[in-house]
Amino acid sequence: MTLNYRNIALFAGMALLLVLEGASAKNAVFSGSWDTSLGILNVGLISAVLALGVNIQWGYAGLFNAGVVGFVAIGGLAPVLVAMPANPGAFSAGGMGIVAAFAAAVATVWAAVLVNRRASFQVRLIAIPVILIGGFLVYRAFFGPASSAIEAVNTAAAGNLGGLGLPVVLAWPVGALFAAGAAWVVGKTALGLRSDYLAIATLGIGEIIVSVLRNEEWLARGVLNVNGIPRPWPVPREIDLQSSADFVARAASVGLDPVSASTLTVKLLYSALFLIVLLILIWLTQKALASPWGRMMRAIRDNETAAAAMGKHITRRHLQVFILGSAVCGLAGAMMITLDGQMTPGSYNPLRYTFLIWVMVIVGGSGNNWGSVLGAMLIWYLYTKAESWGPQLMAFVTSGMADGSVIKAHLMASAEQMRLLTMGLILLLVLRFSPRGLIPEK
Amino acid sequence: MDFLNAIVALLNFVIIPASAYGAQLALGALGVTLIYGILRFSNFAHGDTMAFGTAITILVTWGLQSLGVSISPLPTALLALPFGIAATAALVLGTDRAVYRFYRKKKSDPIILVMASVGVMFIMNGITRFVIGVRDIQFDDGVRFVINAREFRTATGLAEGLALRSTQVITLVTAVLVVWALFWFLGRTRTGKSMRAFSDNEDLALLSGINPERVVAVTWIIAAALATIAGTLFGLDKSFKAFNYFQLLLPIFAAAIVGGLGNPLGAIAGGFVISFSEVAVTFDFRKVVAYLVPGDWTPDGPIQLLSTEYKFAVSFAILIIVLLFRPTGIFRGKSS
Amino acid sequence: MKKILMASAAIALVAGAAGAEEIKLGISVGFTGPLESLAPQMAAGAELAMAEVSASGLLLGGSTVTAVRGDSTCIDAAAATATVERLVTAERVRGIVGGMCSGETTASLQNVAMPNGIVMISPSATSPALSTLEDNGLFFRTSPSDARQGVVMTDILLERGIKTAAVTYTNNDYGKGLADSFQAAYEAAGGKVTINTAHDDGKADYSAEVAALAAAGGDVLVVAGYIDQGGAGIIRGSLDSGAFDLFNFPDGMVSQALEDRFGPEITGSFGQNPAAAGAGRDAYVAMATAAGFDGTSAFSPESYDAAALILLAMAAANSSDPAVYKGKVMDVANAPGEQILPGELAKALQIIAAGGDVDYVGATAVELIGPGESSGSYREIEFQGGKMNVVKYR
Amino acid sequence: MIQVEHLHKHFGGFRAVDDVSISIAKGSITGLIGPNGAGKSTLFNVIAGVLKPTSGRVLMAGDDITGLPPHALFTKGLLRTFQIAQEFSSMTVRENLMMVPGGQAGETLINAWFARARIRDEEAALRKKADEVLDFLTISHLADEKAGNLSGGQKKLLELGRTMMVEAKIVFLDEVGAGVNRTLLNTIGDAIVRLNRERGYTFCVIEHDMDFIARLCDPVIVMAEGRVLATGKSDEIMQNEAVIEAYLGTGLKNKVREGLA
Repeated sequence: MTLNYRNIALFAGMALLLVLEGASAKNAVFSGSWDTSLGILNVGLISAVLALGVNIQWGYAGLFNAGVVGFVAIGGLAPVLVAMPANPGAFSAGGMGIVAAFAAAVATVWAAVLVNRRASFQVRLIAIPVILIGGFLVYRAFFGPASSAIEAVNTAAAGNLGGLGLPVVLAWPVGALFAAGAAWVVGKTALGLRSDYLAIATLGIGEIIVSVLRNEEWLARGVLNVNGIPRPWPVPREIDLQSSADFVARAASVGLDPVSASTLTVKLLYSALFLIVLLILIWLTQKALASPWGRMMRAIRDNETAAAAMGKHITRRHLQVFILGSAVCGLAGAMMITLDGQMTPGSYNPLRYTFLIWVMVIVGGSGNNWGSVLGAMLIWYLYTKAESWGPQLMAFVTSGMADGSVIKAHLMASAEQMRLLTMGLILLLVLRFSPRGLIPEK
Repeated sequence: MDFLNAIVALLNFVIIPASAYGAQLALGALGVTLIYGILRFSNFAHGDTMAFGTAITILVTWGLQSLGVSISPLPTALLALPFGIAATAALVLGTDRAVYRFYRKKKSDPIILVMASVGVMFIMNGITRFVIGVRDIQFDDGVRFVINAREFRTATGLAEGLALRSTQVITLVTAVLVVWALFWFLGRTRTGKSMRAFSDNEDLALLSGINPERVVAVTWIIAAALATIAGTLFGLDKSFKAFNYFQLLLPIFAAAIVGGLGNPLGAIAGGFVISFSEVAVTFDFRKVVAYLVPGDWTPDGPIQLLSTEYKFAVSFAILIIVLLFRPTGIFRGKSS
Repeated sequence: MKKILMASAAIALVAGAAGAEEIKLGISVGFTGPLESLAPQMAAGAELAMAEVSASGLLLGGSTVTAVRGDSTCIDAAAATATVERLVTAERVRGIVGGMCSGETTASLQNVAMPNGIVMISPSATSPALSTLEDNGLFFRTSPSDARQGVVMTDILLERGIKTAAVTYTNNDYGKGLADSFQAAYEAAGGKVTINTAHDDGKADYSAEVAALAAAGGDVLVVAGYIDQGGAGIIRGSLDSGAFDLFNFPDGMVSQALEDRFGPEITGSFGQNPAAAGAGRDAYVAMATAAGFDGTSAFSPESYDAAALILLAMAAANSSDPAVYKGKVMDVANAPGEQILPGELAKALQIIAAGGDVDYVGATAVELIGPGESSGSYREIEFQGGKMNVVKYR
Repeated sequence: MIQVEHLHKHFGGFRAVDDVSISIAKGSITGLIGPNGAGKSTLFNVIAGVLKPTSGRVLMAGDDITGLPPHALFTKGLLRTFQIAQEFSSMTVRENLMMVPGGQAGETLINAWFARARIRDEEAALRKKADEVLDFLTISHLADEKAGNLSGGQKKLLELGRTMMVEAKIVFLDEVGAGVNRTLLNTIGDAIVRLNRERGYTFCVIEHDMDFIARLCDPVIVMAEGRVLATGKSDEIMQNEAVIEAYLGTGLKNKVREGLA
C-alpha cells in the first residue's frame, strides 16, 4: 500500500467505526458495546486472513476459485484432529482400516493415471473403468467396516477418531497444510480449465469437500458437531477470570465490573493473536508481491501467452498460487473454528464462505493486500450490523403505516432479508462506481 | 413376471423421476447456456431468477383461484405462467439495463460480469423473499396422478407399483414443447438466426448489421421465460421455497457445463446426465436384483455405489470427470 | 469507555432489585438460512408469551417485557455469536430464547451467554452434547432431548406391532441424533431398522432418497425431518411412487401443515410430539391463530414455553437478574405446584406473588430433568379421515 | 539450427501447413514470406509450441523439440515475438524486460522472503542490463512508462528487447514491421543486424515489406497455400516464376475484385 492520505484515511475510518461501535451511547446505528465492537473486530481479522487467501488467487493470478468454502472447511478440520483429546480405542478399532482404505484409493488412482499415460486407446477404454471400479470396491471393503468400528466407539460423546490433544495454535499451520494438500489435488485436476469452467468446477469441489465433512462421522462427527475445542494459549476462559480474586481486584482498580473485564480481556487476547497472524501474512504477501516472484505473477496475469513465450511455466505457477491461496484459506478456517470453540460442518455454506469473501476482496480492491484487509473488515462490519439495521430500517419505513396493516406486517417479517440484499447492493455499487475497489492495485 | 417387476421398479424409482427432474434441470440449464452463448458469462443469478418468476406465477395463480378461474384437470399455474414470464422478463431487462449493460459497453472481462451476477443474485434473493416470504408453498391443483401406484398394482397384479404424476407428464410435455419452440426460433426466425450468428462470432455479426442490444434483449426475455417455466414446473412437481432455488443453481450449472456452455443441445443432454446419474449412482439396486436372481441369491445389504448423502457430490464428480476428458463439455461448448 | 461501563454496571445493579422496569428478552433464531421458514413462527410464539406477561402487569411490580429479535442464521456460528453479543452487551437483554440449531446455540452459549451470565433457553436445539456441556446452570431447553423421543417412538411402533422400519433423517444434528437414538432403542427392543439414511434440506429433488428407502423396504417410514423442509419432499415422493404409505412423524413433522398437505393420503400414519394431556397445546394453537400465525409450526410452542419459563422464573426469584433467577427455572417448570397452561401466565404470576408454587406445563408439557432439559411427555397422534387425532399421551 | 521435417498442421479439412520441410542455418537471418493465408504464422506457432503439429518433426540443433511447450523452448534458447505485440501492459517497460531471464533467485518465494540481499544484487544487475537494452533500442526515455501506453512500433521494439535479455540462440520475429512507421522499422532492422553480427543471434523473420526482407535476409523462404514454394537469395526469389505467380495471382485477383467493387 502506498502510504497516501486516502488509504490512511480509509483505515482510520474503519477504526473509527469500530471505536464508535464501542464507545458511543447506544443508538440506531451503533450498539455502544465494546464487546460487540471487539467481536466484530475478531471475526473481521479472520475474514481479513481469508480475504488475503482469495486475493492471492484472484488478485495475483486471476484464478477464480468458487470453492473457497471447501478449503475453509478442510482447514477447520485441523483443530479437531490436533487439539481435541483422543477417543480412546478409536484408532485401534479402525485406524488401520482407514489407512488401508486410503492406500487402496491412492494406488487405484495411480494405476489409472499410469494406464491412461502408457496404454493404447482400446486398452484404456476397458482397463480404466475396471481399475477404477475394482479399486473403489477394495476401498469400500476396507473403509466400511473401519469407519463403522470407529463410529461405534463411545458413540454418544465422540464416535470419531479424536485428536492428538496438542495446543490448538499448532492446528493453524496444520489447517493450512490440509487445505494446501486438497488444493494440490484440485489444482492438478481443475487448473487446466478456463475461466467459467474453472469457477464451476471449483464450486463443485467445494461442495464435495463440505459434504464429506458432513457425512463422515468417524472424522469429525459429521453433523453431530464437535464441541469444546480448547482455547489457544494465552486466552483464558471468562468464568475462570471471573472467579479469580486477583483478576476481579484488578478489574475493579480500573473501574470495570468483573464480567465485562473478563469478556473484554478474552476478546483482546484473541485480537492480539489474530493480529499477529495477519501481520505476518501481510509481511509475507507484500514482500512476495514486491519481489521478482510478484513481477512474474503480474506478468502471467497480464498476458499468459507472452509469459509462456518468455519461459514462465504458467501451469506450475498457477498451481503454486492456488495452493498458497488455499492454504491461507485453510489457516483462516482453523482460526475460525478456534474462535467458535466448535466445529459444525453444517455451517459451511457457499453464500457465507465463498461469495461473501468475494465481496470483501472486490470491495477492498483485488490485487491489493491492504485492500483485501480493509474490505474484509468493512464487509464483516456491515454484514454484522445489517442484522440489526435491517429491522430498524423497516420499522422506520413502516412507522407511518397503521398498526396491523398487512403490508407493514409483511415488510417487518421480511426485514431480516435485508442482510443479503445489502451485500448484493454494495457489491454492485462498488463494481460499478469503483471497480478497482477502495484501495486499488497500483 | 419377476422380470416385469424389475422393469417396473426401475421405471418407478429411477426412470420416471429422473426424467422429470432432468427436464427441469435441462430447462434451467438452457437459460444459463443461452446467456453464456450471447452475453458470455455464467449467470449466478439464474436460480434466483427462477425463484422470482415462480413467486409471481404463484401470486397470479392465487389471484386466479380466488376469481374461480380454473383449467382443471390442469393446474391453474399454467394459466398464470405468462404473467410470471412477463414480470420476470421486465425484471431481468431492468437488471440488464441497470447492471450488465454498463460492463458490456465497457467490454469488461467476463469474470466481472460473473461477479455482478453474484450481486444480482443476492438482491433477487431478497426481492423474492420480500414478495412471497420464506415459507414452503404448495400450489399445484388439478388432478395429481395419471397412473397411481396402488391402482397400477391392482390393475396389473404386479407386486411393484408404477406411479406417474400429472406434474411429471406436464413437465416432460412442456419441456419438449419449449425446447421445440426454442430450436424453431433459433433455427427459423430472423431474430433467432441473428442470435446464433451473434453467438458464433460477435464481430462478424456486428459487421453484418445485427443490432446487438436487440439480440441481448431477446436473449434476456427468452432466458426469463425459460427460468420461469423451469421454476414453475419444478415448484408444481415438488413445492416452492425460495431457499431451494439457490440450491438448484448448482446442479443446473453442472448440467450446462457437462453439456458444454453455450450449446443448447448440450444443456438438454447435461440436464438428463446429471439427473440420471444422481438417481442411478445412489440407487439401491437390491430390489431390482432380487427380482432377477434366484431367491437365495438375494443380497442382504444395499447394492449401491454411494449412499444418498453423496448424491449431490455425484453430479459434481461427474462434472469434473467430464471436464478432465473434454475440457469444454460433451458437446464442446465455448470458452471465453 | 470507563464511564459507560460503570454506568451500565450501575444499571445492572438497579435492575437486579424489584421495581417496575423495562425487561428485554432476546430472541435468537435463524430468520435467514436453511430453517428460515420456521423462525417467524418461533419468534411469534416467544413474543406471544412476553405480550401476555406484559399485559398482565403482574411481573416484578408491573414491569413490561419487550422482545429483541436477532438473526442467528442457524448455521453460521460467527454471525450467531455476533448477534447474541449484540443482544447481551448492547441491548442488555435479561435472558435469551434461542438459539435455534445446536451448533450455533453451543457457540453463542459458550462464547457470550456463559461469560456474561445470561440465561438461554433453546426451544429447538436437541443435540445430546448440550446436555453434558458445562453451562453454569444457565442453559435450558424446552425441546426434549433426542434420546427420550427415541424411546417413546420405539414404544409406539412396537405397540402397533411394527417390527421393521426405514429411517430417513434431516442431515443435521437434530435429525441425525434422533435417528440414531431411535435406531438404538428400537433395535434393543427387537425391532429392525432396514435403512437409516439422511436427506438434505432445501435440495431440489428427493427421488434418489426415496428410491433407496424403497429398496430397503420396511413396514413404516420414520421421517425425522421438518415438515416444510425436506421431510415433505420425502413423504410426497414415497406416497407418489407407492414406496411407503405408512409413516411415523417425530416432533419436527407434526403440525397443521402436515395435515393440510397430506391429511387424506396418510390415513393410519402416526407420530408423536411433546404435549401433555389437557388443553395446553390446543390452547396455544388457538392463541396463535388469534394472533395471526400458525402455532402448530415446528418448535413454535416450545418457543412460547421458553419465554414463559424465563418470565415465571424472574417472578419466582423476584428479580430479572439471570444470576438470581436461573435457579428458579427448574422450580417453576416442575411439580409441585399448580399446573399452568398457555394463556394462564397471569394466573401463574398471581400464584407466585401470593407465595404459591407453580408447575409450568405450557404448550409442550415442559418437565425439566437433569441438566435442565425437557423430559417431556408426548402425545401420540394418528391420521384418520384426513385429520390428525390424538390417540393418547405418554 | 532448426530443421523442420515434413510438418503438417490441419484444422479440420483445411491444411494450413502442408508437408513443409525447411531448415534455418545457424547465424543466418532467414526470411519467411508469402501471401496472406500462406501458413507462415501457423508454421511459427507450431515451431514455438503454441500449436501441436498434426504430423512431422521440428529439430533444434539435432534435438527433437516437437510439441514442447513454449516455456521449455525458451529455456532451450528459442524465443519469439508476436504478430500482434504481446506486452505486459500494466507493467513498466523496464519491468517488461527485467522479468524475462529465467531462473532468477527472486522467483522462488523462499528467496523472496529470506534471501533479500541476494535478490537486491540480482535485481541491480538485471536493471543495468535492461537499461543497456533500452539504450541499444534507443527507447531509454520510455523505461518507466506503462507498456500498455506504448505505440504499436514501440511495443514491437520492446518485444525485440525482451529477446536481448537472455542469450537467445534463435529468435522468431512475426511481422516485425506490421503497423510500424518507416523510421522505426529501420531502427528495428538495424537492431536485428547488430544482434546478428555482434551476438551471433540466428533470426527467422516473417515480413511483408520486401525492401526490409531484401535488406536483411538471406536466405528467403517463400510459402503459399501451406507449402514451401521456393528458397533462395532474395534477388533470386524475386525472379522466380512460381513466386511471381503466387503473388501476382493474388494481386490480380485483388485487382479484379477492386474493379468489380
